[in-house]
Amino acid sequence: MSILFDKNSRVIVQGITGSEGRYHTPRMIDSGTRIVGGMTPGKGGQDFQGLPVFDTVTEAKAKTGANASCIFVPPMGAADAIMEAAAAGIELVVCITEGIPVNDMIRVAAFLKEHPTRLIGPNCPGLATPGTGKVGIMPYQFMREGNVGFVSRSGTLTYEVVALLTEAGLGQSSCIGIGGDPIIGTTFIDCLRLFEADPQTEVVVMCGEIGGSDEEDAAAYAATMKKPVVGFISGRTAPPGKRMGHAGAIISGKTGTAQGKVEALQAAGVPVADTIFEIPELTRQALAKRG
Amino acid sequence: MSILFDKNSRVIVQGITGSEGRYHTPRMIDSGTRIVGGMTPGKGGQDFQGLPVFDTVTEAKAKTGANASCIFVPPMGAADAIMEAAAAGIELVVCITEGIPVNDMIRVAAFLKEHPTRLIGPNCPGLATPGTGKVGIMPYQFMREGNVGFVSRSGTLTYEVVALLTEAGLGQSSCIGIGGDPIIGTTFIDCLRLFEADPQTEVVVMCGEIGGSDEEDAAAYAATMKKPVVGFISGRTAPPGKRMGHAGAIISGKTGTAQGKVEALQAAGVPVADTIFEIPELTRQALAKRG
Amino acid sequence: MKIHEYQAKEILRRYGIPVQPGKIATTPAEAEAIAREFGEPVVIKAQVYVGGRGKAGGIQFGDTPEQARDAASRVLGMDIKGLTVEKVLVTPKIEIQDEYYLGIVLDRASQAPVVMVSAAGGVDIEQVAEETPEKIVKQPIDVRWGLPAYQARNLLAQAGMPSNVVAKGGAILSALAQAYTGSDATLAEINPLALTTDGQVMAADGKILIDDNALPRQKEYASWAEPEEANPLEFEAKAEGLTYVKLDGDVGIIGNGAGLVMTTLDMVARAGGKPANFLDIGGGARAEVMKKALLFVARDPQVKGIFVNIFGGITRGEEVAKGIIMAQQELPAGMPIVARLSGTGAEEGQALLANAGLTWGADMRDGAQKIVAEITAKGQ
Amino acid sequence: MKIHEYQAKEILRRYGIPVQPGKIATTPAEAEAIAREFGEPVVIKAQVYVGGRGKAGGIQFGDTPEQARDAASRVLGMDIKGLTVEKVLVTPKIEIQDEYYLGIVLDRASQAPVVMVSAAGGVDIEQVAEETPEKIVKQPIDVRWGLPAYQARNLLAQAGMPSNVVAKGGAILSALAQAYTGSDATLAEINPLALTTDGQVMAADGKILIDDNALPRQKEYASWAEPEEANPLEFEAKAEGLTYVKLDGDVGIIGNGAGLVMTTLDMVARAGGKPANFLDIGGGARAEVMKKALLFVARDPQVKGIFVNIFGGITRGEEVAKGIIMAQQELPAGMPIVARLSGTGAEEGQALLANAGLTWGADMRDGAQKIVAEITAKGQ
Repeated sequence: MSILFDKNSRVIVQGITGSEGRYHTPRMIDSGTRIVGGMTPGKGGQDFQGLPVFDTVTEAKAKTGANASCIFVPPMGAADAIMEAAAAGIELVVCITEGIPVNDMIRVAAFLKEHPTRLIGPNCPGLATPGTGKVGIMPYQFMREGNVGFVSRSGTLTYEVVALLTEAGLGQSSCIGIGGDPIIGTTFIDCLRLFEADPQTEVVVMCGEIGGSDEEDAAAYAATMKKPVVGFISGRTAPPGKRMGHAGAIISGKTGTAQGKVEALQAAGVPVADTIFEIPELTRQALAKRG
Repeated sequence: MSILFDKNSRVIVQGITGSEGRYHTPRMIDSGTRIVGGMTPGKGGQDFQGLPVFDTVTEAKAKTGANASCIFVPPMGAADAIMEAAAAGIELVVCITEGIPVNDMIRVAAFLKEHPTRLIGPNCPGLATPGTGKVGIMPYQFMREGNVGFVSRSGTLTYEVVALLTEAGLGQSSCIGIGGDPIIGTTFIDCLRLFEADPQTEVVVMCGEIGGSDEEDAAAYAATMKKPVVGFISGRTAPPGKRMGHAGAIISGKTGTAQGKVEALQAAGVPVADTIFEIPELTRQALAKRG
Repeated sequence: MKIHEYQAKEILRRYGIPVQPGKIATTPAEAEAIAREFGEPVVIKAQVYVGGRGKAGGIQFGDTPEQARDAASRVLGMDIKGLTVEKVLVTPKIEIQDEYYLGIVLDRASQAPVVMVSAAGGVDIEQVAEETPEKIVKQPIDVRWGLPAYQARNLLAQAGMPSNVVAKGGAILSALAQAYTGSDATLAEINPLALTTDGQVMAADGKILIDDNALPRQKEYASWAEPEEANPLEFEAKAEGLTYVKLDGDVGIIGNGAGLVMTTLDMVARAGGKPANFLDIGGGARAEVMKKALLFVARDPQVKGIFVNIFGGITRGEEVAKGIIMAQQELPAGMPIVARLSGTGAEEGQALLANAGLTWGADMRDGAQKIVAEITAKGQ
Repeated sequence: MKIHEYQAKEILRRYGIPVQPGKIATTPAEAEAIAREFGEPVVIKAQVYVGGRGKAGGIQFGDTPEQARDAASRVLGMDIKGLTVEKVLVTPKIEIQDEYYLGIVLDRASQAPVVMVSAAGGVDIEQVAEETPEKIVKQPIDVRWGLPAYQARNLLAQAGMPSNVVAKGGAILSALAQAYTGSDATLAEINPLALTTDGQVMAADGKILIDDNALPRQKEYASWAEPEEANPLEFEAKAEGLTYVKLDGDVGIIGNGAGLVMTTLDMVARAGGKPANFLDIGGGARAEVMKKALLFVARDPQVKGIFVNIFGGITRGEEVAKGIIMAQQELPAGMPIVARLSGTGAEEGQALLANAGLTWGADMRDGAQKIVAEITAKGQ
């Protein structure tokens, strides 16, 4: 088992004919992912390396039975692409695109309240289920199948930590990069809930960073979980983020610091690694304690 | 009994300090309506003829227990006023204002799908329940309490027909002017449903006019009603409405003519008066048949 | 409110929709100069508030500036369905490979603007709608979301448009929906949406109607209003706050409330008369307004008598009567007037009319019969 | 993207929000001329990208044109939190009776813009938020509906503003929400919203931040971008597509991905070093970009050595190595560079570096320790 993505996933690539789509689609296929087609408006009827290309997601879904989508559409069209997938009834949408205007994502967030689609990202590396495949751009070669659920806000840091886990013999059930934008579809707490329910996962590693309050919210949930969670927070030496006027100060108050997040996790009984190098050991200890 | 408005209705007037509000509020009070306050932004804390005036409907509702509102706000602010009343949880909103931009009303219609408020109008004379009072601008003196439910799209035509009914000894349970705008809150079919469920009403008189397809829809429902309906359609000699381009022709097809509406009503077993002067006699016959 | 093609295209342009450049000419010489400026073959298009101008010869081509002048001289001054062409749009000619239809119109039933698209665009779109309605794809716009580009593309794809048109036309249709809302339109049409031989997709013609109720907040577009040559009285009436529609008969009709006026028309027709107009003075009208309305109706030379039918609610009978008496001094001598007053102030009004020797009807039917009889008597 | 008060007010004005007229002066003589043109007492307001200018003396009054000149000469050239005042806004003085706060800011938690209003406006609003948070009314905007005027009025009424301010301020707040969305802001603030002694309600100051991601479609506002005097490198970096933040230390840091760069900072700090900057080259960077990044970081005179930490996913190790080798020719002689490459192309990259005699780290910790050691050794 795994979360979000498994052997039944049939994936289309939105923006398959763009440079990112062209580069990453073969790599997803190599990882084992079942890519069933692509979509680029204006390129319907063409094919990309033997895959059919459609003008609309609706048509792509009807013709291929797709239930997941990976989006490489450029920033100004990406929000529209997410809504298109959701309106077409795609269950899982992974949006890799970086640089989407935040007001577009606010619209998307409201739109998704009226649609059952799960969005990962945007501005994220996507997700992978070692042994099954990946949706997105994670370097799959560093992953091994196992029982560690992994979730992180960042991209390259994810690869670092996953590589450390793999080196230490700790395989992963699923690896999720939730993305670093202010508005994202799936948060830490969502992933913790999914891992808690996943039979394959026995421990969760969660890599947060400064800003926002997702880590604090997740900590509160972690305290109630049956499975252990190991935490890491990056940005301890980063300068305090630039404040957004009075309003920014008022809305965020004192949340979002590395210190606050570490304390919230520790208070929830989550061991927090000082550097990423301690993560494998803490994970092993958590697994050992569990039984 | 009656529909929409009864002894428990507590009405506020939105736009009470404007010229229309000032003119009609005392007349509503004279009719017996329990006006509990008024609302005009910027005039909160003042009073109008002993009634408290508030800045917001929310405050007016909290302080007066209002459950109905009558709107005399000028056209450019009227849609906002309707949404304000709906958001504040007012159950019945009667909007008299004429000249609201249609795109504003489209927004209101969508907004009301998310709120349980019933809207009458806009661009309507409102409603009256003889013996209880009126909400709006109908000349109340021509009405008598009785068992005829009356519903019409137009204003002055309503007064004419109600006066004819009253003269003929046919009192009314409730009289509703639903308004002549393209987008209205309550349609003929809604009123027929309410009259069908109202114990006091024994027959319904429905005065339609050319344009739209509300009368046709209502006819289909009338065919299923237990209570008899008497119809009238004005505009038989009116020129065909100015078409709104190709799109107008495509969307409306052949609906909306007086002839089509008369035929739809007759097909549903609804007798249709040739002129308004036959309405009392047809009503009497319908009542007689009924028992 | 109607606007011309060139104005509709200006709105489309503001919303980023590809439209050929174009300029207005009111003389053949101007048309020639514009064609010279463009330096390529042009189309000369009559700007009149009426459809069917193509079939009437109101669209002509000019491959050279001289030909453009000749074409303009043929179109300018032309009569199209009773309207004289006073200005033409001069715009570079495009080579059209295929024509599509995009339209958005207010739909009462769905309480929303409805998008309609068809791959079978062009002048015969109404025939398509009638004979092969399945070729027209319709969908209401959810105003909370507008018409996102993906939804626009879905509609074009559903209508069977080719891939290139789905992509470019989707952006155009989404922008058209923004133009519709932003300009407070009740209709916005691109017909044809042209696919050119070099693969461009553009609005070759545009039609927009603007909601009269929204003109107070659409000040720029409101300033584009022009009298319609065929209906100068309607244009003037609107400016005066009256709703006036010219009809074919000889009985002038004035009432308060659209439903009542329509019923009055029906009643006059039933009494054997032919209504000359529809005039609604609205609610709460004062004597001055009534006077103005009477003088207005009398300006139609066909009018042989006037029936005033008022049910007093907010409008007061004595005000109406005063207005009639004031107007009488200025109306053509011997013009029959029958007034019927009911409701608020009816008795006072009737007394005033009786004093002034004016006819009044007991009810709407009686009034209608009286005015028809008076006109008939006068005609004999 | 930051913009100045006068630019924010220009945006507010476009959305119909009452704002005093104002003009920009860069010399005292210009300020005098503008004051003379207004013909009334004026305020001279420093235009700098930083808060707290009032307390720093950056706001001065001039009752006469001469006094305006004097005030401008005091403010122009003034240093406010490290920024030199280069231009001032000259605007007619208003008599303020009371000050309120209106703000809209992106809120991650509610995934929406949140409106905040308070009757206790003015410079001490943050103190109000801290000490008496109940005086600040907050509400997320439902983007499907925007912020209708009624809802804006409700918030102002809830915040206890007087009736006049509820009515006029409600329209202003609703317009502010439109300005927020229309300009792709992440923050839009009016503080204070001023009630003048003659009963007007207007924006006496305005602050807007524009979403960098939206600049491609906000072309006019994008053209308003100015280098921030305090951070010229950050401004330049943005133009080059790099994310650069200046810090206080001496170890230059370059990495790919914000999370990795932040972790690298942490690691350098843990190894006893002080990071000089944050620089994220993003994903898939080529040799040229890496070279540019290195030269960029080296322009900071505080930098004594540079740590490049790359985990290859889309970014390829050999490209990174090539970029470092290219840069080396142009970097100050003897500037220590430690590179750590992992993932895609790491081995090829390490080979290239070894050939060029460059130091490389086994992992992030090793690399961090090496750069700190090299800098320390060099300093001794």
